[in-house]
Amino acid sequence: MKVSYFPGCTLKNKAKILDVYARRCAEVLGVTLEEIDNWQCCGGVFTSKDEPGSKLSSVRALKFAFEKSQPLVSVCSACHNVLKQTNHLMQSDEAFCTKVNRYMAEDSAYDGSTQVYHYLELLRDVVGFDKIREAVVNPLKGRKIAPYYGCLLLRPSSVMQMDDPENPTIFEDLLRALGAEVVVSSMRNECCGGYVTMEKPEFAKKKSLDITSNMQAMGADMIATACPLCKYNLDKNSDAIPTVYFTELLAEALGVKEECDNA
Amino acid sequence: MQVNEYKPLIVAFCCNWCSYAGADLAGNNRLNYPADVKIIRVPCSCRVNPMFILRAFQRGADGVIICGCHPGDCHYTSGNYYTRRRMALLFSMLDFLGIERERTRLEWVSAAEGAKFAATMNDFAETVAALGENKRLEDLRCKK
Amino acid sequence: MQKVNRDVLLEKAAAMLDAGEVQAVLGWGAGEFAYDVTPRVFETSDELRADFVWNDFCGANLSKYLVSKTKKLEGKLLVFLKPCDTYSFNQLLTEHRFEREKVYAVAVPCEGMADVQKLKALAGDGISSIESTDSGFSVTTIYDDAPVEVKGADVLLEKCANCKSRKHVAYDELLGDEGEVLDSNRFDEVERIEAMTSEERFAFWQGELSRCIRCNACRDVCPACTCEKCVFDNPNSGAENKAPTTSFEEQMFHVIRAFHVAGRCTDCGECSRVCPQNIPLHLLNRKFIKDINTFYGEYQAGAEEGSRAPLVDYTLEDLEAEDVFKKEAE
Amino acid sequence: MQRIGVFVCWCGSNIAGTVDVQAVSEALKTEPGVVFFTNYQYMCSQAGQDIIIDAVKEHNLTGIVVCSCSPRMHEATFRKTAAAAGLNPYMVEIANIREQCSWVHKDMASGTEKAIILGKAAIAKVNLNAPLTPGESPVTKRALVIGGGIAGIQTALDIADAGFPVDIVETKPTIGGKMAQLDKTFPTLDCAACILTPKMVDVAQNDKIRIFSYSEVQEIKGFVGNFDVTIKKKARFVKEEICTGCGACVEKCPMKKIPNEFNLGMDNRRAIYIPFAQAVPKVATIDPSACNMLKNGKCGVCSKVCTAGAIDYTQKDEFINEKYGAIVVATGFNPISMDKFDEYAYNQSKDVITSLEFERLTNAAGPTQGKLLRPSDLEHPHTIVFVQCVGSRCAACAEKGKEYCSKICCMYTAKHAMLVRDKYPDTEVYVFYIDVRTPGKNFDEFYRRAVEEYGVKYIKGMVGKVTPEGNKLKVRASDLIAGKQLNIDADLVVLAVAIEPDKSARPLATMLTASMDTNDFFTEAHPKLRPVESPTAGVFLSGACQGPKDIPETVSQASAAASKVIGLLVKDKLKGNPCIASANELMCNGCSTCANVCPYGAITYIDKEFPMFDRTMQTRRVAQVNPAVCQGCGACTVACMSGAMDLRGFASSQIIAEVDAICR
Amino acid sequence: MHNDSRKIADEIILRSGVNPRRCMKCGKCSGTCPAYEEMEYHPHEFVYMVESGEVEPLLNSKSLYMCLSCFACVDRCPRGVEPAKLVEAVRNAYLRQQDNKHMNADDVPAKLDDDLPQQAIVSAFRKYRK
Repeated sequence: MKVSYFPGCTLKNKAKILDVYARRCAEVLGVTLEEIDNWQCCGGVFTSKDEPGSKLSSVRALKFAFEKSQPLVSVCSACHNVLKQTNHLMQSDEAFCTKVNRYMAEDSAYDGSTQVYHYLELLRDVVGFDKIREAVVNPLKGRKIAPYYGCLLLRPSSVMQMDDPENPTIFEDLLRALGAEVVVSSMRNECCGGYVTMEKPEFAKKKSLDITSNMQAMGADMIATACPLCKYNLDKNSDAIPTVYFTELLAEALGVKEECDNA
Repeated sequence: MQVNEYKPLIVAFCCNWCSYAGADLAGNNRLNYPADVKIIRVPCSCRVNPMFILRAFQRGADGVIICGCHPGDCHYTSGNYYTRRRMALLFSMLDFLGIERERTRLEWVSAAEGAKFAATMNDFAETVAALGENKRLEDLRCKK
Repeated sequence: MQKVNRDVLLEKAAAMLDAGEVQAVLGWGAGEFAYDVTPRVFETSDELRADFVWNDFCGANLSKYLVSKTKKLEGKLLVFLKPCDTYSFNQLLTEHRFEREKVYAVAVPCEGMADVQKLKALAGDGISSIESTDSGFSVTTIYDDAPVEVKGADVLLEKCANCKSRKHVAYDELLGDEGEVLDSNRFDEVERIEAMTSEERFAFWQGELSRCIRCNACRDVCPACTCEKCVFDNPNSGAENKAPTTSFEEQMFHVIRAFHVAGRCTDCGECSRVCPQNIPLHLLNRKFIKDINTFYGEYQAGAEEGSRAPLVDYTLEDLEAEDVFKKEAE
Repeated sequence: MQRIGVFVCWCGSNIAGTVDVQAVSEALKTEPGVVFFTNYQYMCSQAGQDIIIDAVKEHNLTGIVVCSCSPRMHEATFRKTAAAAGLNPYMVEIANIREQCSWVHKDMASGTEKAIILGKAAIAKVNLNAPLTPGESPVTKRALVIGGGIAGIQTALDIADAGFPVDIVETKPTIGGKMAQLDKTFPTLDCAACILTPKMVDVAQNDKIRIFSYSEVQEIKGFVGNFDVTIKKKARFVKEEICTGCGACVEKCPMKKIPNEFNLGMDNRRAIYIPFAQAVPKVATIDPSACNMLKNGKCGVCSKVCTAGAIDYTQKDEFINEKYGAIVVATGFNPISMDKFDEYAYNQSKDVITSLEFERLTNAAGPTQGKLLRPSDLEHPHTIVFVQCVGSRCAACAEKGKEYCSKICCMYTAKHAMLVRDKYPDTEVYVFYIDVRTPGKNFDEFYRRAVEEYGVKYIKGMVGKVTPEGNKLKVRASDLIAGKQLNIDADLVVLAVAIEPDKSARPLATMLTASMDTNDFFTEAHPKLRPVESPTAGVFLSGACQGPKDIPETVSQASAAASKVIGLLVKDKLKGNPCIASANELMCNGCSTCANVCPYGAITYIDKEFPMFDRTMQTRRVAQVNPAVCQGCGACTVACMSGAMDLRGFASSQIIAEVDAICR
Repeated sequence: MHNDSRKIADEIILRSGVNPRRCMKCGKCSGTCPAYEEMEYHPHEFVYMVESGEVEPLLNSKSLYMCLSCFACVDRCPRGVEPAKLVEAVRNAYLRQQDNKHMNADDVPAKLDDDLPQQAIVSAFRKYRK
């Protein structure tokens, strides 16, 4: 199966490894991530709907996938949030949709019918965790991992619709399929303070510490996340336990980590 | 000789439980409204068939008003909700045919609203009087 | 020109008749002229082969006849239904007007039916023959040997020119391909009248309704008018009158009739098709349909069997009668 | 042709002051049918009534028109007068020339003119009147109460007390309902079991009451006075009449790990069980999903230890048919699911509990024998946070919470907080509230006592998030009055969960043709004046099935419902209002339109044969109005296209005659 | 001045699509807000002040830049009020006025470290200037 893939700016720079693992693992699981031509940065944050200009890069990516009749997949939580929210507006807000299509002035209009998946949803809904469980060659036995969702994957829940926003299980289910022991912390959907990391680093640090110390107290020896900004914050602000990308754990379990690291 | 002042003829259908009692209350409180208004008692506003309204117009009524319990207060729980739909559609149709829309009205008057009943009737009688005689319904079929 | 031709319908009906699967067939029969095709019940395949018609003049909606015809039969009745007819079919079922088990419904796709009045207006009176061509009709009259070529699109029945749906909503068997619900402009004319002043509307309707001769054709053909006894025939109803002895019913006949079918009318357009005075009666029905859609949400009578008609339903938040005109102004 | 007498009342000067009564009676004498006319000072007086009676006899009157005050005032009086004169009471029509004429118009000329017109309309109508006799239907003198909680218990006891047999249908193995699970009751703090269990025993011992426990209502047919009900008695695999409730079977049952629903899963029961010590009926029930014998035939211990021989593994569901005159719905409530509110970590920590679970934790018969211990480690909690309005007043999204106020939470939370402080003064107790709602006798005093005497910390604000960490629950909340965000390390968090109607209510409402609101609470016949009756005749509402209620309110409504039922059952026959709808079968299309608008479910359809012109018979579906159920609103008469449906006493022809008379 | 303030408030309500009248003042938003301590005006106060037209203090408050846009208040509000969207609309109302910006490009290099992901810079620009 082939899907359209929106890597996003961070995955091309500071989080290259997140991208490499994601592509390789998808290959192993029978999915090809086809990078969108000439994609542009999503903007990093979804701002109010009266700014259609800031949503155009997302709409272009969505339309690209639509024309190839493929779902649009991203790994970065921020990209996924912006794409999904933009797509939702295109579906539900006629005035916004019209305005955006006029801006774009392309031959055909886009109406929000692309299916937008986060990589986790791709694994759950398209590949299936059972299939992943079978594909695991290197189970993460004895590893106590706390999944960390952050805000962007789950909220606003009425739009994101990934999972129950207060008690999600998608991440846990994946880690269990990889053979890990999952540590569930109710801080898994608390904000790490990501967006103020430049504005007020000491505040971001406090927020991150709240999370890492809770996860440590709950018995975790590692945190898994999908978001580069979350990883940056949690890693920078806590020496106690490391934070890793979930794709790294996936690559390890599927036995392709080393080849990725050496690539 | 006295000039005959034009007096409109107004038929008011009132539901027994709210509006008819409201009309009684207007009487108890001696609140005046024109004698042009003649009330017909029905158990519920939903008993008013559009045919009754058309019949009144045909027989020379200049205005027809239907009064019932406020939505949510119907003695029969739901009768006035049906009335609301029926009359909304009927009034819209009469307007579509070019009949003055001010000649028909639907009002919710509770048993406690004697004052509202009188005020409504005064206002309606005035409105209809200003329109003058009801000619159009009579003339609808006869092109002169 | 219809996509499925007569033979397909004929063979289907004849085979079922011969096999005894149905007892009779309700279809269209030939009349005196090429264009006066009328509803007819066929009891043998020979009758069918002789007189069964399926062409561009089969505008008649056969659903209504099921009410009386099924009662007369022990066995099943095969009926041919165009897309718009199936809406009436469902509506009648919703109202328990006939038994579904006694009917074998054969759905026929329809490309639109021709209006004889329009044809005559273009080709002249005294039509002696009509040939279907690719683009329409070749019409010969008794006054002229040279046929007149008429474009099919120019002579569509009003109801077909503004067809709301080519999708059948009920049937046992479909001949040919299924169509789709269309996005028609059927409310344009209603809107045009709404935009007039009250005086203009009055003048318009006075002009139209004053032509009415009270022949009752509109009522008699209407698939929503299947009452055991019509109020207009009932001396106790307060609305009875055949000949206009009082002016009441004369003035009110059309309003009452439209109100009686409000929320039940599927907009099959039969009333206007049969009116000998060419009164656009469908506009009254469409006004109700349009109002219902704007006031209470989209509703298509007959789209679904068993749906609750808007006039026997309500919500606590329905708009008030006085707000009707505000809503329309929007 | 009617022979009509017209009687114009002066009402002293009330009418005669503005209306020339002489002129009115003179003007009306030439109306069709009028054979007698007179006027009198007070028609409603005995002398006035005698005039009417004499006139009826003397002139063989068949109809009476009284031009007087409002029919709402004296219609009943004049109907009795007509009956006394030997006339059908429904041959009387009133022209309202006082409230709607003389009192609202000033000058004599227009008042008189209008009075004449109103008189003419009444005459025109009475010309078309027909004698009406109220329909009668027999009343089965037995009541059914659906639900065996405190509402159902109280209703049943009150009905039985009046001498009528009552059946209670309860889905659980015992009656008692939610109240049986409670510890203390507000605002008096008496123990729930102490006041409820004697009532349960009363029910069991009352020979007028039958209890169908572990049973469900399967089907309801019929109408007021004549309901026909099928009750499914689920197999409990124990012969109820033999079981002594000794509990030997329970003790020996090897299946020990079945979550105990009576203690909300906080401890375990056996596969054969008696829900609690004071259960009524006190008989064992086998849970078929847990019993090894029933699942695979391997066990049979209970049968061996039962000396009475009450165990019957072959028992089947049993169906009972019974007739009832009245049905009382008392299906009660349940707390809503907390699945969508996991910001409070209910699914993540055992120490986040609902208030009902808290009741069990403080109840002497509960899983901790009444000691307040944390479920996770059975330690004594030192800091307890109560959160109010969890899922109540929640309008954000329908599948999450309920838009209404659950009404009981403020008071039971105050009770819980107070009891904790009373028993364990070393405990810090916080209550987070949006508003404290305490309308009720001694309610606010009770809440203030919790604050002032017991030192419960009431904080205006909501808890936003609960985070389990180690053996603590980190509670983050706002204190709106201090303008602070609070972070409290709590040991126990108690959620005042919204309540909703029991899930069985909706299918039951369908069976009863009783109406419900969007929240699945039963609606009343009138929200103010008929609060314990359903709009469906013969169906009554008791307790929280109609809306959130506390115990005092539930009990008073239960007794009110019982009194309504008794009022119905004492009648041998039900006399209906004769002004009801009826269908002319010859004209009826059988289209169901009328049944769709009928708020009472009074219209049904039958297939009936009719002779045709050609002497054949034709079967048609036609409407039948049940005279015992129809209330006479007339909605059906307008919905009916063919005019087959008409309303007696307000027939179309009568109303049209009035219109004509007024417009002439 | 008062009128101006009301006008700005109405504009904020319109652009955010938030109806502050739905608020029942329960404080759950502020009870849930991870940035509460850093804020001078808290989520429920934003809602209340916009509703009452008192937006001037909000426009000039540092609280606008402390909101983490984590949407916890939006998800947990029992009335569906969406305070975070309101905070954003107030921020936009300020930033869209001429010359108003909260971040200068010149200040950015000093804030960077080797690991800072690009998205932090991009989103800061999007949030803090127009």
